[in-house]
Amino acid sequence: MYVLNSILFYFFSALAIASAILMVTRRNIVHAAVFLITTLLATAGIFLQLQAEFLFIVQVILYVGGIMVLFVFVIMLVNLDVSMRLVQFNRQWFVAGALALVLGAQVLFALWAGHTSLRLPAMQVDISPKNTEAVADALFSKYMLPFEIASILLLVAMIGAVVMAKRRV
Amino acid sequence: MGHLIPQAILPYVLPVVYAVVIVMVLPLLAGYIVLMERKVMADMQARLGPMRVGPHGLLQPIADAVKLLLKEDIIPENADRLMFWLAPLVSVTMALLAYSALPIGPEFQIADLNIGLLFILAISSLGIYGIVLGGWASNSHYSLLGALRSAAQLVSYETAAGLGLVSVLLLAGSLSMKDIVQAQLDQGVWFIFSVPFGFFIYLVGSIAETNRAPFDLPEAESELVAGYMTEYSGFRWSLYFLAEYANMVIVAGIATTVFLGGWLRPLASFHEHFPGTSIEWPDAFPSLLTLGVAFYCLSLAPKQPVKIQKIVMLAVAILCFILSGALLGALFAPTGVMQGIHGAFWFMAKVFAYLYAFLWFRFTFPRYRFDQLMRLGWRFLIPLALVNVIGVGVAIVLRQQLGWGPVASLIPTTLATLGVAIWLAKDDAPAATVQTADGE
Amino acid sequence: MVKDPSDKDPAAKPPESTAESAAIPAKPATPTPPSQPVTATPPAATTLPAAVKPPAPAAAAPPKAPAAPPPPKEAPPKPAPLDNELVQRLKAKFGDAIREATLDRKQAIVLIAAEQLREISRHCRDQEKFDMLVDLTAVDWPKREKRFDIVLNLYSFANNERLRLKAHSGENEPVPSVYDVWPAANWLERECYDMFGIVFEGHPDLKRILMPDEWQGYPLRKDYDILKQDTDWVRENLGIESGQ
Amino acid sequence: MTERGTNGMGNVSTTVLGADEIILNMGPQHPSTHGVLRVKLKLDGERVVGSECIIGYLHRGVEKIAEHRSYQQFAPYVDRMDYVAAVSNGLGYCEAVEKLLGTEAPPRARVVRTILTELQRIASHLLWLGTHALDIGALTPVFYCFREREEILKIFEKYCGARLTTHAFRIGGLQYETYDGFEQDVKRFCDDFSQKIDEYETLLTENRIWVGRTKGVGILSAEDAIAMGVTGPVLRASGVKWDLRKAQPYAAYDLYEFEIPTRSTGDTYDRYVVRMEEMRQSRRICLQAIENIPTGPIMARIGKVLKPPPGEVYHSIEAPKGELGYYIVSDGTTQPYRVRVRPPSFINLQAFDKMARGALIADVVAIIGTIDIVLGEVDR
Repeated sequence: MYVLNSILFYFFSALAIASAILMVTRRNIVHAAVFLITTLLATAGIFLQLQAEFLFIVQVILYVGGIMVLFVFVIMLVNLDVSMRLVQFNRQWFVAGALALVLGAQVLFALWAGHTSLRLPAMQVDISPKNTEAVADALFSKYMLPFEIASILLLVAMIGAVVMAKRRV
Repeated sequence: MGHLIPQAILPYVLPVVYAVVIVMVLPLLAGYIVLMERKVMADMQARLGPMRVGPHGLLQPIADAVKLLLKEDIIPENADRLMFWLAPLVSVTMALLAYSALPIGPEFQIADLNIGLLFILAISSLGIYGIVLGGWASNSHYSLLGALRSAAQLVSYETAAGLGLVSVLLLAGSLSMKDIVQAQLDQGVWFIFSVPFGFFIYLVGSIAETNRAPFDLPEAESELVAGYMTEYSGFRWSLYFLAEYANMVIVAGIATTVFLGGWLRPLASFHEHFPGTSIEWPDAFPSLLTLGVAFYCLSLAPKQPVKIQKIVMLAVAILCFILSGALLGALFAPTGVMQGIHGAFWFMAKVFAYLYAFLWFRFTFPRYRFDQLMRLGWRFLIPLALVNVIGVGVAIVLRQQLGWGPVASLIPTTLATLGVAIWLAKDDAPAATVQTADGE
Repeated sequence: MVKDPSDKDPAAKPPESTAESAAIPAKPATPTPPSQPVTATPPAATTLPAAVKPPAPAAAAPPKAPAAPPPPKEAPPKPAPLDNELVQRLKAKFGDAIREATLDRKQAIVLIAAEQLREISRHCRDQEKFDMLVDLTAVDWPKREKRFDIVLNLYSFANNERLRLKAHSGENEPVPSVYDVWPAANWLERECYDMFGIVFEGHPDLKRILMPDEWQGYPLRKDYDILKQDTDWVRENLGIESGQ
Repeated sequence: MTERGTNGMGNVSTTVLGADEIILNMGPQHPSTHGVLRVKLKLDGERVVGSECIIGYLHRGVEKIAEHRSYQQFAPYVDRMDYVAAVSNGLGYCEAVEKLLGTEAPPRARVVRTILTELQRIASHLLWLGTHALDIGALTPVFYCFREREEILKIFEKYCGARLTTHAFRIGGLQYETYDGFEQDVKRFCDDFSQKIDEYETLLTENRIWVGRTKGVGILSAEDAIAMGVTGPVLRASGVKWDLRKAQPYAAYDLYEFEIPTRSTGDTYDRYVVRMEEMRQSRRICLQAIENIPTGPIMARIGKVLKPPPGEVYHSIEAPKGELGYYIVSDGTTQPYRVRVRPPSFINLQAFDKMARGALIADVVAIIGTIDIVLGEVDR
């Protein structure tokens, strides 16, 4: 049981990393979008492995089924050959390089210190199977207020989008 | 038999077997649904339908499959090769993946996820990628227009279908498919009767979601030739075709499980027995039905014009006899086996009944125009679904707080929803013309 | 305005009767003497409010009494000059532009000068209530010096009657277009141009309608032999060497 | 964006394009253009801004051929123009030549001609209904319509041996006596046809989607219709109560009682209702006609060789698509000097641009269907 589990884990994480790298390096934007989708699905696989089924489903529906569809729609509607011809520049490589170094240092530190201070709690054999109910209870009892605020924020954003689009139609 | 397989992968064996069975059976099933569609269409149009290949056209699906395999596989000249190859694969894998949570029998289920229904909805919503990428990759104006149209249609009708299911989940109380069916058994009534509007909304939503019947805009032959499938041919096209019919069966499966009581026998709580035996009356029905079909095939066999068709018809008759024997034998077997086989029979019967409704709509209704389709989705179906969810919520509150009976609480809310539906339908009748004042 | 008497008037329908050997009972063909003076009052009081109509010269189709000798085919009357209300009003208004008015096979034909075509048409539509241009076509008489006949068939819903305006025009003589009077003339004039080469001034978009745009020659002219083809267009577009 | 001086009636000039407008080419090979019609649509998104019909793909030069054939030899050509309503073409041509000769068909011939023409009108409307519904997406009516149409074609085949291009009439009357059992066949067809028509009505008339797809689509006002010379069901649906069979009766139409159905708004739905009602009226005429078909000769006394005296005639009948007219000029020889056919489909199609403005692509298909054109007649 444990052997198969780790095999799956390494497969998913390798898939995620590989498609992330591929995504960044693709020239064709549609290929990039597809590789982004594979990364998200790989992380969803890892959630499933941890038997956090609700998170798996939210990842799939929200990210891949919702946001990425929007991405692909926009890619299709904006005719790409015009934007392709715009001159590509990368003058900010200096800023990007600095940020990359900082991030790399943090990761290395975490790895180095990892096996001592940042030890993750031992993986429990089985998180309570009914984690959907657990998430629901937490969401609607303890965190009721933030939940409401977040939903109103989303509502405002939606109405804003509709108003902006209305004028052009 | 348990000790033969290494301990590590034992829990995975049964699901894998089920998965293999389903993936093998599905293309065959899709083929025979196509035959059923053509025969029902012919019957409704006062003609015979395919009669030449095999007796009464029974071997037509095999002929179609072979033809599609042999057809030349053309890739448009400057199409995006990777996407062109990937798109049909995506839509087929998503269609097959969604079968994993579908409970055909009490045990015959690949994985009983406790988020079963949500899982199927999520996976079938990924089917949009197959269509959109296919339209984009074939690099032709018509298919891109068709792809965008069908994507917009899928997105808007998924919300409606989803909300239709939500209203039932309030009653069922759990996302797992097995629990939903169990809830219907415990409450002694199928959810189609307790939440009729949920069923109606889901029916309309599912038709639109699989691009069928009055909503088959993307492949509207008369305008955009064949929508996103225009440039595909040969085996690639048959993948799309398989995905469409697999989606239809999934949607029918969900409806059966959620609304029509999955593998439950129609009169689940009716327990009168045959005198002296433990067989209940309704249980005998499946074997009698298959027996009847067997005799019918037997009577047809001699009338077939060609010798080979006589043989095939005889084979079909024998197959039906074996089936009815199995169903009859199952009655005396231990309850686990009996429930499995009969459950599968009832499940398939309901799925085919639901599909028959699909086909029926297809041959009676003309096609909606795209803007009418969108207006119906957003301005009629989704508001109605929301009202329906609220109605069922109110009904549950009535039942728990005020202690009204299950029936008494649901009737007023359903009537209220009906009122809202009529009011909604009245003011935005699709006849609202788009015809603006004259151009000049 | 000549009401075509061979068309039965619904109002004046005699009672139903069983088979009558001579002629179909409904035909109000009263056997009046053939030499009917042209301007007599109409025999049957028709319900139509129109002005006085010329008589129905019943001589045109005498009942074929079986006694008549074999092939008693009675030739229709020669085209007789026509002088009724409409023609007088037209003459009053347009003077010599109205060249001649005849009655051929009980249908009124008015020959007019081509230059005045648009004004006369507008007059017919507004005053004489001929509100529908039924047909506009041309006939090619190569031997005449003004070889083309432009023929306009008009119909009046109010008076339920027809009138045919004819105008003569030469080989490359443009004719005023009646598109502004009746929009129906758009494609009809394009077809006349396509088939005969008659140029209509004032037509919004005069180009070929049936034949390919680059086709040389005008097919319906009498001098355009039926076997003749625009060989280079055919070779260019269809790649067929010989004409046939 | 103004086209070159076309004041609304004009065509789409492909050079003048608005910001995001595209030219979409429909046809000549397109599943729903009823033949080889090519329509250049100028679209703003999905809305039609301008349209131009390009025709001539089926032009066979019928009028040129007429000048090289004798009067009798030209009769079969007439069937090939509106090949869906061949019998009424034949009636129009034969009556025109009879008028040129100054003779008239005997009463029995006229009544039989009326029956066959009305049956042909039903057949033509059935074909229109089937293909029109198919374009809008209803897959079933086409098979029902063809089943009924088959019965009529059987009667034609029994009478004159041909189903489609029948050449059923001769100049001066009829060639064949009606076969015995003709009345019973027509009676049987008419009896079960009324029940069949109600069947189509239940399938379509109250069908919400059908109403949604046809009401308010392709509106043509009465003034525009008359100005454009549109005739037939399209004109009657715009509110003009005019039918040649009543206004200027020919053959034996003045003997029978029938109404002229008209509607007011002139949209696709009204044209559908008008044509359905016309089918019922034609059935009524047939029933009245077979009551008493007068006995007597079926051919007028005209010689074998027809030499009409010089002169010209214009005669028109009410064909299923509209007013079908023949303008024949004779120079005294056995061959007509000029035969001009007034094609109802050709002139009705002219109104397509006015109807299609402001419609969506899906409506264009419905509008082409509702004008009921046959390209053989449009291109001649």
